[in-house]
Amino acid sequence: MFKIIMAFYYLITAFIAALIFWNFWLEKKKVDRLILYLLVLIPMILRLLRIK
Amino acid sequence: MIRIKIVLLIILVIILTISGFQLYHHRHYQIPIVAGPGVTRVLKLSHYLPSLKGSMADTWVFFLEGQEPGGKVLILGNTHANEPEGLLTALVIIENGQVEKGTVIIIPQFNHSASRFTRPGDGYPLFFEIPTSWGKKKFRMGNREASPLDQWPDPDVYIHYPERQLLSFLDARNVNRTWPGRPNGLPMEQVTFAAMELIRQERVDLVIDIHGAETMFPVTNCIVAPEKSAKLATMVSLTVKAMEKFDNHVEPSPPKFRGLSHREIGDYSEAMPFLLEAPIPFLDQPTGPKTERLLLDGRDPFLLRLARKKKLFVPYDETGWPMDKRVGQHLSVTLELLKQYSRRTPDRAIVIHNVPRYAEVVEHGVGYYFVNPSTVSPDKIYFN
Amino acid sequence: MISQIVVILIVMIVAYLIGQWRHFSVELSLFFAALFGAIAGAFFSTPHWSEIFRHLVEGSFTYLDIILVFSTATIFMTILRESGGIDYIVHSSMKALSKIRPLALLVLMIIVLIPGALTGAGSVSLLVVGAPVAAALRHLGISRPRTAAILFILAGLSAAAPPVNIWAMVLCAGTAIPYVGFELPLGLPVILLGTFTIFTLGWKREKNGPDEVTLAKVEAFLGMSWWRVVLPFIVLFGLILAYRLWPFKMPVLGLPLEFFLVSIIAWLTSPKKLPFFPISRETMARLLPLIATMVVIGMLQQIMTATGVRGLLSYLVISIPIIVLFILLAVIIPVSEGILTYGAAAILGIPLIWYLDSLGYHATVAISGLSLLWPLGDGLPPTALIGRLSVMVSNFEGSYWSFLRRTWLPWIVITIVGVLMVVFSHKLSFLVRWSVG
Amino acid sequence: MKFLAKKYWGLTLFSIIILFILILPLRAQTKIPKASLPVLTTSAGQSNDVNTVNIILEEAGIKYDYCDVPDVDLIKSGVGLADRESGPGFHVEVYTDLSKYPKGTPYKTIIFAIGASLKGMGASGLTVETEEARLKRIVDYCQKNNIFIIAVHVGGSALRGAPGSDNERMIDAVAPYANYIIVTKDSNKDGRFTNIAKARNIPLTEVDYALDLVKIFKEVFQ
Repeated sequence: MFKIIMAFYYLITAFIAALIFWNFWLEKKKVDRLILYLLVLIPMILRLLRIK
Repeated sequence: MIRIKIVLLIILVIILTISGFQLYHHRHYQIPIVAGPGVTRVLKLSHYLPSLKGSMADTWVFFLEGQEPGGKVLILGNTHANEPEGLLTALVIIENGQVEKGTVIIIPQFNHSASRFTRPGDGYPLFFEIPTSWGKKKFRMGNREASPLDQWPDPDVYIHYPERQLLSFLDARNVNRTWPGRPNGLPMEQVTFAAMELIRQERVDLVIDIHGAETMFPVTNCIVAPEKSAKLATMVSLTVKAMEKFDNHVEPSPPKFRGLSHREIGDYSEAMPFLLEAPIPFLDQPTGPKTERLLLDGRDPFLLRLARKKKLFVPYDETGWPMDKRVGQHLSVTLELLKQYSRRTPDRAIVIHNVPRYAEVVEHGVGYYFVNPSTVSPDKIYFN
Repeated sequence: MISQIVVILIVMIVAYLIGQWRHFSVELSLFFAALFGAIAGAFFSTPHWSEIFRHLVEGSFTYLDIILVFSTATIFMTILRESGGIDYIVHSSMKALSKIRPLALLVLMIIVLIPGALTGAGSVSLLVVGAPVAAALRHLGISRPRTAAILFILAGLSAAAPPVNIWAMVLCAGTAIPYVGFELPLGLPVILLGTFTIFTLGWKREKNGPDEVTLAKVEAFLGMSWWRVVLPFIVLFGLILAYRLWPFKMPVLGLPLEFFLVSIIAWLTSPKKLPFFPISRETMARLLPLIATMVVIGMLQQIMTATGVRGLLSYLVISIPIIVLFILLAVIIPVSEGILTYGAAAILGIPLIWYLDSLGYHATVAISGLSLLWPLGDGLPPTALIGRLSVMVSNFEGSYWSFLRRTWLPWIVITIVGVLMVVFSHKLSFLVRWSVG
Repeated sequence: MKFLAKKYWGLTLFSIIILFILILPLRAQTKIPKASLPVLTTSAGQSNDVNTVNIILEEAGIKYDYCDVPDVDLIKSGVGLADRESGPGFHVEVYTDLSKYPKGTPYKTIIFAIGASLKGMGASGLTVETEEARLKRIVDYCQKNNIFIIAVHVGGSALRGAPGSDNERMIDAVAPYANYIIVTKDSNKDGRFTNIAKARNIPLTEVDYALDLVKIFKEVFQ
């Protein structure tokens, strides 16, 4: 049970990370926001890769 | 715009690669532990709870058994993996100790997952090195809580089993709050449950849980003991003060604070628990940069000023609180606990030799007692 | 060593100010402060050059779980709003209650307090019930800036309210005391101060409410019904309560998963077909400043510790003479929260509580008193987490200060109560005894 | 003459040293008085130090009764402490040899471990004031009934404080009325106990470490 819940958390993280990346790709004007999107992606990517 | 995005993505990849490699290296770095001449058996903790097998929460258990039967002691290091004096104390005993009577059981990295997790937001170094006669021995600097890679998510509040006391959500990953644990609970509850099983099945008499505590924390430089262990702890405290000239007062274990080793082990088994605290200035909030040096020598200008204003709970001067002193205190107190217990209960005596005491460790440094892994046969080396 | 830390601190402040001067966002300016602080530190090898990226990345993890809560909770609320559920709630409850104004205000206050009390995050209160309550307050004739002010204070109080108070939990975990006996020392002031706030800010009817507009909107979604709106909430609170009631039978789901589950339920029960992914994407775009703040603050906190800046600040606070400290608490605590959010509880709170404890102050009551002060800081820049959310959910478009200014009266009263609770913590310790029962 | 002078000089120095060796301990140490069994141990201020005293007695092989918060009535009930049982904030232990001193035998000696702990007093529902009053009642009773009072302070500077502080109030409540005072050097750094002892003509023993109390108690209860 515990492992299944943990797997869900990776799915949720992947989902949110995908949304953020989608936004990053759609952003047309502000470089400011581009950088922030990438900063937010940092912990999510490393968590998904099971590095930290 | 596309060009900017690609440049930014490349920068991201570079940052992730560099830091990711460093963090991956930390999580997967192996510390060699040499099973010394006294080690007779080595098990994994999952021996006592098979569901732990193969997980990062599983950890080595070293047995040092004497020729003569006697009592049994369990020594826990790195319950909090950011208080490395526990690990070092355990390793000195594993690599040097020789047991004549009774059994010494040692779990050097009790929260194994936490030892492979760096603390976010607190700027710790990834590793620290102890100088030895044959070079430097490198250790991972861990965290107080287990890694979310091994236990995720946290509850919104941690409800202690079985007393239902509410504890911080962080404490669900803190193995000094999850005692006595349960077999089908969260991984850290399983770790403490496995240890309880060990204590009950092996009929352990004494459990010594080795920690470090901030100099601004009132419960530091002391032995925490519940009522059933208080007399032994007090005798030890008096003895080390008179014989070895260092302070280590006794703090009663609060009866209403659940989940701690010094409370639950005593309540849920026959064993007498003791929790040893030595001051670790590195963990204090008001310190300079969190460097490896501060971790090892415990010298800090802010703490020195606070000491002059009488805001610390331990004596503190320019010499700081070096690691050698902390490990030395822990070794002396541990040996003295065994000695006093053996004197009172001769049929359950535990006699161990070749483990240095306070003055020796302060004189030679703790690194002096670590064996060069390249000089022993590979089957004596356990990677943790 | 101390002068080197001061130099690093100055570099961080200058980097932040330059960022603001060049009109970068608050989050990016804070990131510059962290980055240049780390670079300045590297000159003294605190941290080493090779470790700069690692520290920034490690710091970004500090509030990852809270980011997931924010994200999933906001997605849930957005779906509920898009489905017409929120309008429906406001319309029906106001139809029943708006005749008896005090009762309506009290009910709205309780509605705001509950989600934050259960999760420990005022942001969850705002994200879950902020929009409907804001609409209801406007319906009662309260202006947008006042609505935002009420939401901000109540959301802050909800975070402080028992049973889950993250500041108190961080402090309890850090100072090694059980998280026990907080029910009355936290609950009583929260209820009293909440009532005070909603009555002082919400008593006056400033203009006529847009009844017809709300009504018309609701009628547009004829398919909406009570069970469709209530079902996701029943599941959500049911899951949260189930863990409280049967902690050893329920698996630990965690808030993000719970919110994710109920957003799917809300999506399924919506009377009209909603595009799940585009809605979620837009939500994340709207949330960006908030979650970027959490990431950047984590980085900043890590760099401040690695360079010794955090130690310097902590040292300065602890060195203040006790009487002066009590007076300054009113400023120090909120400002530290404004800069570091939850990090402040650990940095200043832990040594402060040990120090007070050693002087005979009652730790549990003192922590409760401090917990009333911390949420005020969530309205202060640079982070202003809850403040910005309040403005967001109440659709207030004026300047940030014109909203914050309106909170002055409850702000002062809460400050006084919080500080007095710390000062007289020993006399108030009966609250803890009564809580434990 | 010169030779003699030199010899005398040496002799004088020698005798001064000898005198110092003899006098130094005497300055603080007096002859250890004798006390009789049965003995009751208790706390003055509810710090943990009463446990220290109990353990030292055990180590010295002296059987004792212990109650952390006894009042006059309980002391009157003598050995066995009226079979009262421990509970929250109230602890009783009876180790006295009942074959020699049957239940109800009046105590001949009471040992007070001095040291204030707000936590300890709080746990027993006491305040500094009520603890002070309790101690006064017991001390009065002991003086009236010729019960030998031993005041022990082994907590060092941690259990000392500014004049009028909790710890000093506990000292004032017991030490001046004791028949014998035992302190560690750390506890008596400012000479406060020496002064009390001199003023009231109470024998006082100063030891380096609390563990040294083992042999002192052996001698006291010989």
